Amino acid sequence: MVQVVTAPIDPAALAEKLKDPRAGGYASFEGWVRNENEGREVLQLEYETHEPLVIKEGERIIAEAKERWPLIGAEFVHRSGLLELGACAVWVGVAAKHRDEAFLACRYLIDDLKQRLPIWKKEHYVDGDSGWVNCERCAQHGEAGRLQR
Amino acid sequence: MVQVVTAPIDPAALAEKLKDPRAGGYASFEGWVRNENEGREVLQLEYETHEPLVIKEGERIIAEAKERWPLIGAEFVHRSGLLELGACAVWVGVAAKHRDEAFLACRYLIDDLKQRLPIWKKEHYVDGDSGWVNCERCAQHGEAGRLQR
Amino acid sequence: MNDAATKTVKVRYFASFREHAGISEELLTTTANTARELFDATRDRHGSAEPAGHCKVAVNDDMATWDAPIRDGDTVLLFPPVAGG
Amino acid sequence: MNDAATKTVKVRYFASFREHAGISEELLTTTANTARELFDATRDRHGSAEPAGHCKVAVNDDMATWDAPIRDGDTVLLFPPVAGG
Repeated sequence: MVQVVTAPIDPAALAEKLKDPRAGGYASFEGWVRNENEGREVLQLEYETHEPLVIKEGERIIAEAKERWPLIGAEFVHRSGLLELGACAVWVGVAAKHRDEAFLACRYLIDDLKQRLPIWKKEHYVDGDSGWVNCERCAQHGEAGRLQR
Repeated sequence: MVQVVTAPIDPAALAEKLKDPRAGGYASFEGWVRNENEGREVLQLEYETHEPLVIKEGERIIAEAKERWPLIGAEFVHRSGLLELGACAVWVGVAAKHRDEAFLACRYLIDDLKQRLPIWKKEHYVDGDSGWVNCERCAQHGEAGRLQR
Repeated sequence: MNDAATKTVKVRYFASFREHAGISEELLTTTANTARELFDATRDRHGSAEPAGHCKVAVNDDMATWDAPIRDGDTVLLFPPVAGG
Repeated sequence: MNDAATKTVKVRYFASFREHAGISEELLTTTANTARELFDATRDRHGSAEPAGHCKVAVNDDMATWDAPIRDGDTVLLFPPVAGG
């Protein structure tokens, strides 16, 4: 299941929902708001999402992972709105019989959700400036820095 | 830090201790007690540990991971004694600036702690029988099944 | 030609595109046949020099490819480079 | 030969080894020069057909290799195949 939430994420409660007597391994990932990005001091983050497509495309990513590996449960939750330093911006959890598929699917989910879902991140810097964060893959391609600074 | 505990593991409290303003990614793994192993119905698990060497060799594994990847924090906790189905037997948590090293180190820690630490697992089956679980790597080598059945 | 017929579509702008356009959506009369043609036609609006390949598009709330056909009455969502997580 | 001198060592058995031996530790007088020789000498005790390569050994609470030398007064810990996690 995919959720977009404005309230803090509770990973323990989410993990509890994935509990299953057949599950021997649970891999999870949390993205936390860092105090720095590309050399600039970050004060807080703002996430904008287009929720209907985050859900629809997110469920597709989960379905793909379930086709690829034998999973017992796989879910993720993404925050929307203004987040303070240290806050959990995204949680991904995967329960499986064995750890191998739990790790692989967890990694697949976070990688694909970052690249495919309509979610944008605006950094507010300590110096008062702000800017939209470019996508990871675009940054890797080396062209086109920030859209706006 | 490495811990051997007899009380239930609290992953949320442990993750909280790894919180750091520089950390952008947190990968964790939990091993849960499954209701089945190699076709036999499991009722509960019993872990025996030689704690002094679990700690000493465990800290060495963590130091190795920290040499290999730039980590902000890495810890694990293993239960000892009798565990019910669904209980968390082991928790591994890694905080890093980016997710890549968090995932890789988390996987390294769980793989190595399973292969290197003096921890043994006895399964108690629904049929009243019990047996020590052979190591993963030995099982992969195909020889030498259970020591005792 | 049927293809070049004018059509009316609703275009929605997100994140930096919305901030640059100063509006979150508008009705456009266009002869664009594909999502890519519409993206190019709105380049002044969304103010981006990003190649389409770094951006994404959805048509009627389904993720689409840049060569997806645009039909009269469609709602087209223009997404700048995404950065979830 | 000095190497073949008898020595007294404390041997500790864990998990299945302990259950089979019926004791968790004992003092042994042995001529074993290496951990492997001691492991083989206690094979009846720990009751395992496991090759040493599947098992582990520690000497004086440090993980050791099977060719580690055994000295008078050492404490040798014999570990059956481990299965943490």
